[in-house]
Amino acid sequence: MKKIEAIVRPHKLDEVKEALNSMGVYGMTVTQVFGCGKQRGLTGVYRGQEYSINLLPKIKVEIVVKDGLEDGVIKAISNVSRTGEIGDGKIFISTIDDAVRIRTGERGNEAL
Amino acid sequence: MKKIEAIVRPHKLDEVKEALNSMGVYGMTVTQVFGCGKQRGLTGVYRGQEYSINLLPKIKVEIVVKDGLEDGVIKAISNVSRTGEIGDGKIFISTIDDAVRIRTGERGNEAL
Amino acid sequence: MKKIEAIVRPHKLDEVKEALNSMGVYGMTVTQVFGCGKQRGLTGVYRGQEYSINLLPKIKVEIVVKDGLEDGVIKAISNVSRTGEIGDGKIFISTIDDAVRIRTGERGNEAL
Amino acid sequence: MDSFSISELARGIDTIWVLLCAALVFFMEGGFAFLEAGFIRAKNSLNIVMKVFTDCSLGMLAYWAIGFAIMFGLDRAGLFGTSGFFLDGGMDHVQLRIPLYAYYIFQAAFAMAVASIVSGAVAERMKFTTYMIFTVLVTGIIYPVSGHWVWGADGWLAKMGMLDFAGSAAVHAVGGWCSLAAVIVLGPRMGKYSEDGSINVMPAHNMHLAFLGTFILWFGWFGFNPGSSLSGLDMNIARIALTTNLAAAAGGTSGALFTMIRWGKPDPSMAINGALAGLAAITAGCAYVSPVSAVIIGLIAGVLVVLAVGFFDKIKADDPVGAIAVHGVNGTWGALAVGIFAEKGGLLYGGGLKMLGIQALGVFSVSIWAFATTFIVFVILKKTMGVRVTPEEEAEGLDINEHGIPAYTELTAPPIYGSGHGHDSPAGALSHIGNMKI
Amino acid sequence: MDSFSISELARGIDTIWVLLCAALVFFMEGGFAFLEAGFIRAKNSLNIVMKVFTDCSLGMLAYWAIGFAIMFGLDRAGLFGTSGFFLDGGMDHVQLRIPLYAYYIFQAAFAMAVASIVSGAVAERMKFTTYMIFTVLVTGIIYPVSGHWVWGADGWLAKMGMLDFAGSAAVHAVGGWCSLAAVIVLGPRMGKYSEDGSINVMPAHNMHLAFLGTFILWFGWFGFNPGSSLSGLDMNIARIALTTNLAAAAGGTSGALFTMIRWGKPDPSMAINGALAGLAAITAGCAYVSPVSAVIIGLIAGVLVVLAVGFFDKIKADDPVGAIAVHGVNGTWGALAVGIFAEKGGLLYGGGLKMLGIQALGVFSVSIWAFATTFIVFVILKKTMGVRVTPEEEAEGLDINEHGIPAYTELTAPPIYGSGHGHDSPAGALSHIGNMKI
Amino acid sequence: MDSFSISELARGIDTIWVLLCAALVFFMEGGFAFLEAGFIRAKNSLNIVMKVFTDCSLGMLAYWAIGFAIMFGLDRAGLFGTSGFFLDGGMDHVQLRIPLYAYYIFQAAFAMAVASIVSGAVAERMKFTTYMIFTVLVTGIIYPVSGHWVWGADGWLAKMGMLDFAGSAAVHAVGGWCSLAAVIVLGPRMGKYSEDGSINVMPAHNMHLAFLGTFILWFGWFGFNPGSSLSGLDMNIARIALTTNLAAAAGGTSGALFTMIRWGKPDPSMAINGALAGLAAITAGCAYVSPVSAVIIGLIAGVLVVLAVGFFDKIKADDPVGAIAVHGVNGTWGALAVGIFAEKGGLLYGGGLKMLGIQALGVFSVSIWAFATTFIVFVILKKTMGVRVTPEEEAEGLDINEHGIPAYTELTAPPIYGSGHGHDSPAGALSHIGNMKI
Ligand SMILES: Nc1ncnc2c1ncn2[C@@H]1O[C@H](COP(=O)(O)OP(=O)(O)O)[C@@H](O)[C@H]1O
Ligand SMILES: Nc1ncnc2c1ncn2[C@@H]1O[C@H](COP(=O)(O)OP(=O)(O)O)[C@@H](O)[C@H]1O
Ligand SMILES: Nc1ncnc2c1ncn2[C@@H]1O[C@H](COP(=O)(O)OP(=O)(O)O)[C@@H](O)[C@H]1O
Repeated sequence: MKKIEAIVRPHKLDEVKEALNSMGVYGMTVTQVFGCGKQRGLTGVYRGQEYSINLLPKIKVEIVVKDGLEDGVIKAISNVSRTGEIGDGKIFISTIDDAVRIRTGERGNEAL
Repeated sequence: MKKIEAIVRPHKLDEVKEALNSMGVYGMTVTQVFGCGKQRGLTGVYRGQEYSINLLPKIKVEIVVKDGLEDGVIKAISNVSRTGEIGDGKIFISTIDDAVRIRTGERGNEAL
Repeated sequence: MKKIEAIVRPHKLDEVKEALNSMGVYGMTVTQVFGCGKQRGLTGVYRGQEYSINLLPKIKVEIVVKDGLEDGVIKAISNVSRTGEIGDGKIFISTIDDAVRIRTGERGNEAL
Repeated sequence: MDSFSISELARGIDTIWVLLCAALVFFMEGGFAFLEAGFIRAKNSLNIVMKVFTDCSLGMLAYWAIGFAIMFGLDRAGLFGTSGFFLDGGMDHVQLRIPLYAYYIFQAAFAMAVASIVSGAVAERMKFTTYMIFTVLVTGIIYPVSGHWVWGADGWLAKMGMLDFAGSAAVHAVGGWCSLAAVIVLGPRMGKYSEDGSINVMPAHNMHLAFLGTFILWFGWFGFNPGSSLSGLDMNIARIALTTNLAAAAGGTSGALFTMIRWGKPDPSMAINGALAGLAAITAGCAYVSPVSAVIIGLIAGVLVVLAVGFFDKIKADDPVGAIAVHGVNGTWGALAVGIFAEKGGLLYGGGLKMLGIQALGVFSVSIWAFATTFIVFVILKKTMGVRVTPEEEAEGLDINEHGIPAYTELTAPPIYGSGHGHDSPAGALSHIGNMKI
Repeated sequence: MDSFSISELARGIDTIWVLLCAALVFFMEGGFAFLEAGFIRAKNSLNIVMKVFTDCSLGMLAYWAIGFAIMFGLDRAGLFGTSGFFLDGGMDHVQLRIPLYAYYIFQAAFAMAVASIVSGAVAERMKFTTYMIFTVLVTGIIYPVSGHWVWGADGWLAKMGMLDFAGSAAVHAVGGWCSLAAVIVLGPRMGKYSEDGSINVMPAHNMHLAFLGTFILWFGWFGFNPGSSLSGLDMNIARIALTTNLAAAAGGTSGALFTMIRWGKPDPSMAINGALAGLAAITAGCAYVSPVSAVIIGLIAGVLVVLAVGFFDKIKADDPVGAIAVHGVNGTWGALAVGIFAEKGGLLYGGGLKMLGIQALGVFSVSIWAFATTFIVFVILKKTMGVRVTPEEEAEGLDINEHGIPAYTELTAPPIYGSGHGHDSPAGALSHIGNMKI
Repeated sequence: MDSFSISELARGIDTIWVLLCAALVFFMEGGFAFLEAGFIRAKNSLNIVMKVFTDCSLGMLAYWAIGFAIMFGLDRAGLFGTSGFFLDGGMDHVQLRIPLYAYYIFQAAFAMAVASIVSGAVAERMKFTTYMIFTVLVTGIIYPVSGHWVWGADGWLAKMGMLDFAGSAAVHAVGGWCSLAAVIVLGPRMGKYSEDGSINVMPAHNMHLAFLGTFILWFGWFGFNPGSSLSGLDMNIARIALTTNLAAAAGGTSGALFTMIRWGKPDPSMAINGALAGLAAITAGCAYVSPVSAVIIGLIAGVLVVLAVGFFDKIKADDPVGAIAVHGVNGTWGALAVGIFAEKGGLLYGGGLKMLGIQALGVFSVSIWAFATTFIVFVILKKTMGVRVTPEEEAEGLDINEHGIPAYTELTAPPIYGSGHGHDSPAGALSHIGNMKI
């Protein structure tokens, strides 16, 4: 099994979700995170002092799929999340050893 | 070392924690997440418009344990988290290469 | 590629970030989490009842780097995060199979 | 320009005074709403504000349709009024300098307050539709009947000489003991008491909301007590404003200090309850006692409320906001305190036990009435439409289930608090806090 | 001590009454700010409070410099006033018992209210600098001109006998129809309407803020309507306070019940809008109708507002807070209701259609004026400085872009709500909620 | 019905006026609490509300026990009062139409305000128990002594003819300069100033709370200034209400515009401070200056406050809410402004420098007194019980350490703001915002 962790712009969440649903992927876990990368943040002025918001709000979407499905998921997420501007986000892929569905106790691919 | 990531119902957090403590596992990291899976969300009406809350609040509990302990942890979490209704959650297991205790610099199993 | 997950005290975030930047690492993702470990929480009294805050606020910093860079990152984080008191945090290292930069579609080390 | 008679001017002074005080007392509904919302968990906090809002809307209509008539209409046997439904005549026996409509508005705000006191005690578990029924009953019948006894023309307690200037008994004790009955029938919130008998802490989700409610309530009490003079020409209003504020200040001070002495830290939620307890307690006697007595009454109220919160928790009468302790216990204390501290007739002023006896009889009678009727009503409602949401709804929160939307849709609410079994924390844990770094 | 004449006393009574009512009406600005901020998304909620604050600051100055003169100055052809700029003389024709300055303060709070009504409708997308210009225009010219027609010495509608006691037409309808024009020129918020025509829900980010605004507004209405008597010696103020409150209570009740019947749950946002609709509707007739009529007017308002919110959403006039439905529709309804329910001259009291006709002409005229001038102003502003922030700024939020700081810097705001395409949820989904455990 | 004499009516009018204004001024405590809580970080925001609440409770008792007597009791050498402790007689020399108790309540709210001004400046680091001592001292002695000079019977500044109608000097300058002394002894918050001298931004955690406080404060000022007439028969109250509001509006406008011109965006926190600065500045002169002068005073105040905030930050006097800039600087400016703009005796009205000199001497004297006594008190408290929490407590937050509970237990508070070293952000960074997508 593979875990796909995609870090995307917050307002892209709906589109990501719909893209995944439309390819039959329903299970996912979403976390609010803050990120920096090439995109260095923005500068504000508050009470006369400049300050930088250098950690920008992002959304992390985690999807665990059975081996082989990861490329489709990556493509789907990339397509809807791309604006071409810095800050579009990253996707990381890693290996999951096992999965459990708590409700039934099923394990492995059955549990997804 | 193994990382166990359990995604459970928010109100099960206390029980999960106690179950782990009672088997001697104290170290854990908890994150508030939103999830969807088989459980498709609920529908509300606001100002006359239907809307769906399709990402439901969940709790992610991450526990890193030394190899071999994972099955006990999985069983403990599953037991207390199961209600039998859709939405009970998932557990994902993956491999951790190394761990560091920042306070002392210990590494590997010592660090857990 | 390696993923470094560091769980540190909230008020250390700035220093961690600066330490990483000063070694040329800019990409990172930050999550607010709650943790317990050796540090068992604190006890308060509210309306005459004792209660324990046993999940303390922590910050999780995730950094994906190309193989070989992980030790530098670990050292940098450890140095600034260490106070010597219980609760300084942990660092977990795991393997990432692949990475994608959404903006350009680059993969692997190019994407970091 | 027109020319006016002296009595027209007097009427004008009294009317603007009562209307502006009515505005202040009305605003207290916002105070109840936010005090209660702040004290409970986020997932039920919109529901409680909607309940208080129902007191203002549906409750005001019920008091207009029937409550006011039962309270101030022509007396039947000292027990209830019988005329003036829908404010449609039948109030000629009420001798007032101000217009009847102004009197109604001022009184309506008191009726809503009684309902809103109860709303806090039943928070986090009572069904909204059932609450609507209860609001109609409490503003339309339960409060007006005992209110008639104390304040109605020829009410039996009024005739005995009971003194309850702005309603420690008629409003606060009634609201507080209604709350106790309701809480007993409803049962505690899921998870509040463990099977082993230990009490779990469910901390206030937003103390700023709770303090907002408190400041609004205190502000509104400038209308509640002084406005009950019904006249801006009664120079006693200055004393009333003074004793009211001193008792509140004293209650807030003793609530904070008592928790500080007892548990090491001044508990903001008890400082709040202390000030409100002082206010509830001085409400009967504000027009009759000296400033020093007001301070004493308030200081005692601030300690009483802390003890009472602990007591009701111990007997598992789960009251998330302390309504029983604040309004029930201290409304009762305030009614009795008149018998002790009243400059005319009080025990300490050589009046012997007579007045204290009447006060005790009075507050006892209205409290029993409030408790008993609410108990019966709740039992009937429980057997018919049900008083409590389902366990699933309670776990998920009343807001999303009863109104389709939570209070906060964007601000996250994670459960950072453990179940807080007080008993398994070592007593000395507090002393470690200084060493901890988060 | 000094001695006073009867007329000095009368003057004093009226002056303190009007000043205290002015304070209440001023406080309504806080009500607008928090009602609107609560109803919209967190990322734009500071911007809207700043806009309301601009109404209070810049708007008050504009009304002082020109608005008050145009509204109450010496009449030119029944259309506008021409004297009294900067409150510097020229107001001798205004015959008042209270000092002119007190009159100004009371009136200024009304002018700000009109601007603040509009601020809600244009929320989440209108540029701050352009809004500053608009505030000056609406408080300085647009509102004062039509206000002159209704309330000015020799205003043409005043001379025809139009009755609009505290401004259902002059304030609320004007504010509401200005809002519609503004919204049409601005266009809807990004993402509010999908390409397939479906309406997406953007839920209130903080209902406690919205209720706080509501309680403040209702409280402030104790000044808005009764204070419009300009005299504490006019005993009609008691009736005005009564009808005002009953209409609010009735509107809140019917708004809640109507949504409960229609969609299964009482919608707190509609209970709020219902009460405010009742208030907007009774504002014209509060001094002229009976309590029962006030309840009927309010009950209708509470239903009307729910229907109107749906209607304006359907025609894609995106109004995040329901300003058009509350103030436009119900201000209009309230002005017409006088023609139906007024005890002197109303249709139901044998007055025939004459008064109703005048009322209709009046509210129609001021509404057209408000709509047309705002439309033109917005078109011009759009062509010149722009009325709308860039799409990027809208996506990120106006707070950070226009003010450099968000409303909440530490409380997180994740997007837990999906885009909520109402159409793809099975109709029966609601019935499943009872089974769910989160 | 009773019949009344003219003087009884006059007394009634004045009494209800003062009591209702006292209610408004009391409510300002809620304003201070939320303004300050909103401006600081969440982890310390409950502590500051508790401190303001302590001003209302313990502070009110201290002013009752000793403060009022020292301020208004029988004069000793023009320096302080000596009679009337516990409001127990000894006030016959005070010639008032209103009851003494009403006068006390009104004055008590002013004393609390002084303490609450200081609470903001010392936020996020001062120990709660030490603050309790300080509150007693400032409401019981420090403020009353200088208050006696300005307003006491035979106070030395009063006898010289100093004009300070509602307390720009006696209340605001005193509170502001007490704050500066306190801040100097306390030192800045951990992390506010970097070792390299750069200033780090600690943004307001909840701007809605801050605006709520602001609207309440502005609302309360309708009581603060007009109520200081102590009579509803003094027709100058209309002018007072007008000048007060115009100055607030002008200050809010210039604060917003000045930041917009200087840094590209109108800063809401400075718009707030600007309006409050306008209010603090007009408080001395509200009864003596023309509306146009009030606007000028306010416009200047709104700019002054922005400059002053920058100045105090530069000298590392860390004042999280701008109390020194608002109350100290603009209270001083307001007292001086009387000497310039007073219609009788002001520099611009041909009065020469005499009045300006007296005003300068007056505000200078009370400011020195306030600064010096607070400095000494803080140094003694520092040496004895300590004025500051431990670094660990400061890092974790005062709420959890001093009260055992945070303000928000369910709404999370992540540190999304970096340390914001102003100096390492390229100056042009602002221009990029338009291109960014989050
Ligand atoms: N090396 C990394 N490790 C962890 N997270 C990263 C890393 N690089 C980027 N991210 C995450 O991805 C987000 C987008 O990265 P960014 O560099 O702004 O995008 P882009 O590569 O398209 O310019 C960041 O805000 C951060 O959350
Ligand atoms: N494939 C997946 N990848 C990541 N998270 C998942 C996946 N499937 C489920 N989840 C998480 O688990 C939670 C419970 O899943 P759900 O399907 O509702 O439970 P069940 O399988 O018991 O019916 C979801 O809300 C989501 O957070
Ligand atoms: N085994 C573990 N699995 C996951 N997270 C852990 C584990 N152990 C510790 N943590 C995380 O690290 C944080 C610090 O751990 P703690 O034991 O308090 O530190 P230390 O080891 O320095 O005493 C915890 O709050 C928790 O978030």
